[in-house]
Amino acid sequence: MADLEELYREIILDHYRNPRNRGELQPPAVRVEGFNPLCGDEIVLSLLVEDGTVADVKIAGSGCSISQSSGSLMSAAIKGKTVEQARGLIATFKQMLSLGDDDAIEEGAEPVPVNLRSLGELAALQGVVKFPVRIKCATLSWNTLAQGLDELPAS
Amino acid sequence: MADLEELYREIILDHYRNPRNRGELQPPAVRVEGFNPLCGDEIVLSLLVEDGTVADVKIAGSGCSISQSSGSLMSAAIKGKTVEQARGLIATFKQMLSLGDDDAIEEGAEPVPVNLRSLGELAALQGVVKFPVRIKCATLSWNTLAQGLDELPAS
Amino acid sequence: MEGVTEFDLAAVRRDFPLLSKQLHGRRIVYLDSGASALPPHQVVTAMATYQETTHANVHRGVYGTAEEATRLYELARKDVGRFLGSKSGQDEVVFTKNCTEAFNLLARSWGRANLRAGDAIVLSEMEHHANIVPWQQLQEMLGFEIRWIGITEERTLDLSNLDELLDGAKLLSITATSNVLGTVNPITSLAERAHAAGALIAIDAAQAVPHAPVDVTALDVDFLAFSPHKMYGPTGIGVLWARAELLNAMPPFLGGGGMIKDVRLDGFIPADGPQRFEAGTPPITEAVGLSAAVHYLESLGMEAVHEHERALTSYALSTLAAEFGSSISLQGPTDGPLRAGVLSITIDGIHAHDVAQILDTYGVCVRPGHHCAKPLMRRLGVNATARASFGIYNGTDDVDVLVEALHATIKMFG
Amino acid sequence: MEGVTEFDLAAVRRDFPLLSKQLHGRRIVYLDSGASALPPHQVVTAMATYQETTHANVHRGVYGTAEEATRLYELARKDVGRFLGSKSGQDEVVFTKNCTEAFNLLARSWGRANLRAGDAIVLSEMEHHANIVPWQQLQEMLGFEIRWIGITEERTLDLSNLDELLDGAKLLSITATSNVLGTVNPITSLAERAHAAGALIAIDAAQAVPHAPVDVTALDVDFLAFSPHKMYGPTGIGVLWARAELLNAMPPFLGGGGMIKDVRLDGFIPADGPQRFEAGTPPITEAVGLSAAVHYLESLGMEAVHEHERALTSYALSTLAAEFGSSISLQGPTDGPLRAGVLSITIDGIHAHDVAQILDTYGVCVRPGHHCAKPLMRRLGVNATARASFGIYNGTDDVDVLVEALHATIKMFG
Ligand SMILES: Cc1ncc(COP(=O)(O)O)c(C=O)c1O
Ligand SMILES: Cc1ncc(COP(=O)(O)O)c(C=O)c1O
Repeated sequence: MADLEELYREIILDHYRNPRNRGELQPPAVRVEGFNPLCGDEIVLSLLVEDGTVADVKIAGSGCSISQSSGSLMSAAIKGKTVEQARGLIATFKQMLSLGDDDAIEEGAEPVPVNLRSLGELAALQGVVKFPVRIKCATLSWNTLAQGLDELPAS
Repeated sequence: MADLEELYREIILDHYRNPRNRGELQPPAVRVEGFNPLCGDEIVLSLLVEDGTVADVKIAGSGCSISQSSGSLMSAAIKGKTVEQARGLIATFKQMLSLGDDDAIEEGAEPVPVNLRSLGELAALQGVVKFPVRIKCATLSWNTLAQGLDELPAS
Repeated sequence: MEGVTEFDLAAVRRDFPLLSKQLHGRRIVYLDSGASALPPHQVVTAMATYQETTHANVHRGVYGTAEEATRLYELARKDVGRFLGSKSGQDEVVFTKNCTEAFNLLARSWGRANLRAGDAIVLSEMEHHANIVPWQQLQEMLGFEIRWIGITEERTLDLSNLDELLDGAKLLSITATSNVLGTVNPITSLAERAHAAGALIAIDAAQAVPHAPVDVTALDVDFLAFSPHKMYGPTGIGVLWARAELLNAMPPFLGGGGMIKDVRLDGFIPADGPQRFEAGTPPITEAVGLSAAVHYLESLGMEAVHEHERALTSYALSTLAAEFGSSISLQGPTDGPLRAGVLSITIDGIHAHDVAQILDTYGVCVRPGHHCAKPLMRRLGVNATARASFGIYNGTDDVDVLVEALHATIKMFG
Repeated sequence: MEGVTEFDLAAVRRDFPLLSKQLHGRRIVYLDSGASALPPHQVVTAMATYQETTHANVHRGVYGTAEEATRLYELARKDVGRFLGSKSGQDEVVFTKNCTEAFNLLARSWGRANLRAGDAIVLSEMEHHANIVPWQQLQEMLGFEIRWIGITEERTLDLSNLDELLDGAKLLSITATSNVLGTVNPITSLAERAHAAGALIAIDAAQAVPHAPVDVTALDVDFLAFSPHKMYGPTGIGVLWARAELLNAMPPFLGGGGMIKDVRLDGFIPADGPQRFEAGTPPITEAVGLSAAVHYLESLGMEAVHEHERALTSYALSTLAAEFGSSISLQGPTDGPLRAGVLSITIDGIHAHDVAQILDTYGVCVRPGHHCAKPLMRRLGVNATARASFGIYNGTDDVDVLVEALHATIKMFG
């Protein structure tokens, strides 16, 4: 099935088998837990922001190949980025996954063009769009990141 | 409709329009209230038993022609009867109305022969059998009577 | 129901298979939509098709039919939200088992969390038991005060002391349309006055939603409950709509699978959103049927439905008055835009139960009894009425048969 | 389903319209009956026919269709009672919205009335959230103790300290069959020991009733709950069976119409019997569907159903072991008469979610996740399993496709 191969691209399986930035950071890093009650997937995100820049990030937790590879890909993508850039990435990533959303289709909204190139390797997760139930897996780490950024101590 | 004429026999309409033994008795008569939550019908039964015999009985309350005529017919039937005879009448009356019961039909039970003659005027209520929802109307006063007999002070 | 532009009664009737059946050899005249409406074939077919081609449990499966079942179930939330004018049905629509459970949920979740001894809520004397008993049960536990809006001789709400009643109250919970009187209450102004007094407002829209446009945003209400089976949908499902901010702050009601984030031996963490209130397998087939009912009513247009039933109600009120004068009474306000299609008939000397029984032989389906509004019945001083209530499939010919059957009833008992 | 004497799989399959559909171009292999079973056309048709020829609200109408609807609804109670071996279904069967509501009812009615701080109840670590969360919610209000029966390495109940756990307890509430492990618990002996200790026993028969004969009289249990949608019936309805003496003594749960004798402004008087627990319009169409499901299973014979699924389970357990050895694990007891057709699969290095996703492309429907049994999952040390569960329409050919698809899964992630 072509859709399945789109979902489980080699790069995703690679990040699932060999997750990047695995582990947890000590304080003053911010630690946030994300949780998908439907399937039990967990992401533990440790985020160290210095001078408005993601100085370090680690990912722990357990779950399916989509949630875990998404976390791994995310960690690689945001490391060294500014908080603003990270927020931009969250928005772009979510946009990529919401193109197939009922809301958009129903209301006849024009699909917002997403600059896939700006997503780099993250674009590999685009195949999830065809599997609505798995979108929550793909966005888990990103929602957790958004929460983590909100919880950063005011600098 | 033949069934409807069976239900609303002249004698029933007569007892509805001109209820017998209408009213309430003072203590030492026993007073019992019966209530059909489905339709709001009420029967208030006052029962005076002396030497094991129903010395006097009065019926108050309000409701449909079936519940009220059944009460009226009952009062006429039990007045002067012994408690034992009254209990027997309850059983016979209920038997008459339960012939069409699902239970009996389902389990292929033989219909118990009811001596309709022993019921006298009460047999007029037999037409109710064809109207399952109305059976509760017809039995309201009888269930109230049964309760009243149970509540009699031990003599 | 193809190509209906104006309200086309004959076309509507063709959608309701039960209307082509006979009752005691006569055309069935269904005047009991207030108790439960008939489902059109569109609803029946949607449910059967779902069961035969898609059924699976929702929310967890990843296989094709489970994804589709989940999509249809969540789509029903959006359909209902749109139908009610909610901005985000997916966050505001909770599926319960009926309208009654919706009020129990409201009382035991919002009520338990927000009411204390010394607090007060306001109900009206024309409420259905569904909007009375849950509050009385809660009152037993918490000891707050229940205040009652009375009823005028015109059978409308007595609002003369409303300011007093609302003073310090936390909630006004009130029916939009009385299921006994046909009184349509002035919800917009009640909402305004409740809010001005610092109270929230919940409306029982069981008798409103099927008969006229209802828009929670325009009405500016906080909670709304209704019963799909009264709006041509299936039994086994109910709806509580609540403003998202309020819903998000409410503690869980029933416990079990689906409403949790986590369960440990020593406790649980509840889920967010409408799911928090949907413990266990939800009414999936029923949600599909409800979607179909919403689409059906949308295709007719609720304005057109309302106009049709308004005209029919006017015809019925004037015809009954002309035919019977004072020999029958109708418990309800006189004709006008705030008069819904509910006719509560009482006839001196003939009990409602007997009226309904005789009407049945004419194929006429009306409901005798207290209509789950005993406090109202006491207020009216009657112990039962024979209630005829209209739906989209009723026409003046139905009223004419009703009149014929009522004449026969009076003759029989006269 | 005409003329089936022995268990005729091909004939059974023809009764299930969904099985003739394709999933991703392949024959659908439905292995998710533990979550929700498919309904046979007999159930779908019974519901549609009821909706199209009879529908009316129950319990109050006197017209023809309302009488018939009431009769059918009450008949469903008797059908369920008979199916469960109850002596008087009409007095002992309460219709809820699902199995979960049945446990909420039990907790908040019987539990509230009978449990105090200092009391204890006993659950097991293999319970579904439906039999955990309602007790935890009640515990928060009342503060009694919840004691837990543990689980052995063989994935059966650890009964070594049962006497201690039951000592002074008021209720043992326990699953008859685990929805994750397939463990069939020894209910007769548990009932005996609970009663000997002075406790009542409630059983969660959601995974038992669809698969083997269950007789409340023979088992001598006090309460039983199950879900019609798991036994080939509709969604939107659940069942609580309770011994009549117990049910009669229980206070009401949800409040509203139908469950009262009288309502006044200052309080209400509850109705008697099962109706006391059925507030509002009940799931009428769904009760009709449930009756049809009961008749369907009775026509197959529950002994035959059980034998069929037992043989299939044995085949599956031995085939999976032979094909995969230790490269996949099954969370559950070894084969035997107390092993039900639930296969909870875990594969090292491949998450259950991914397993299920790949199986789907082979037309195989299994469910990944914690199966609403998080305490059990923690005890097992896994965060999810891919669960294949059998129904009457499954055969060895389904197991063979499952094997093929599992091989492909392992290859893909290997
Ligand atoms: C053992 C067990 N108990 C209870 C339930 C809950 O059933 P329902 O979701 O129909 O309320 C289930 C089904 O998920 C189950 O498997
Ligand atoms: C005004 C009103 N509120 C609430 C209800 C209760 O609805 P349900 O029986 O579907 O719970 C009804 C219907 O009987 C009603 O007419």
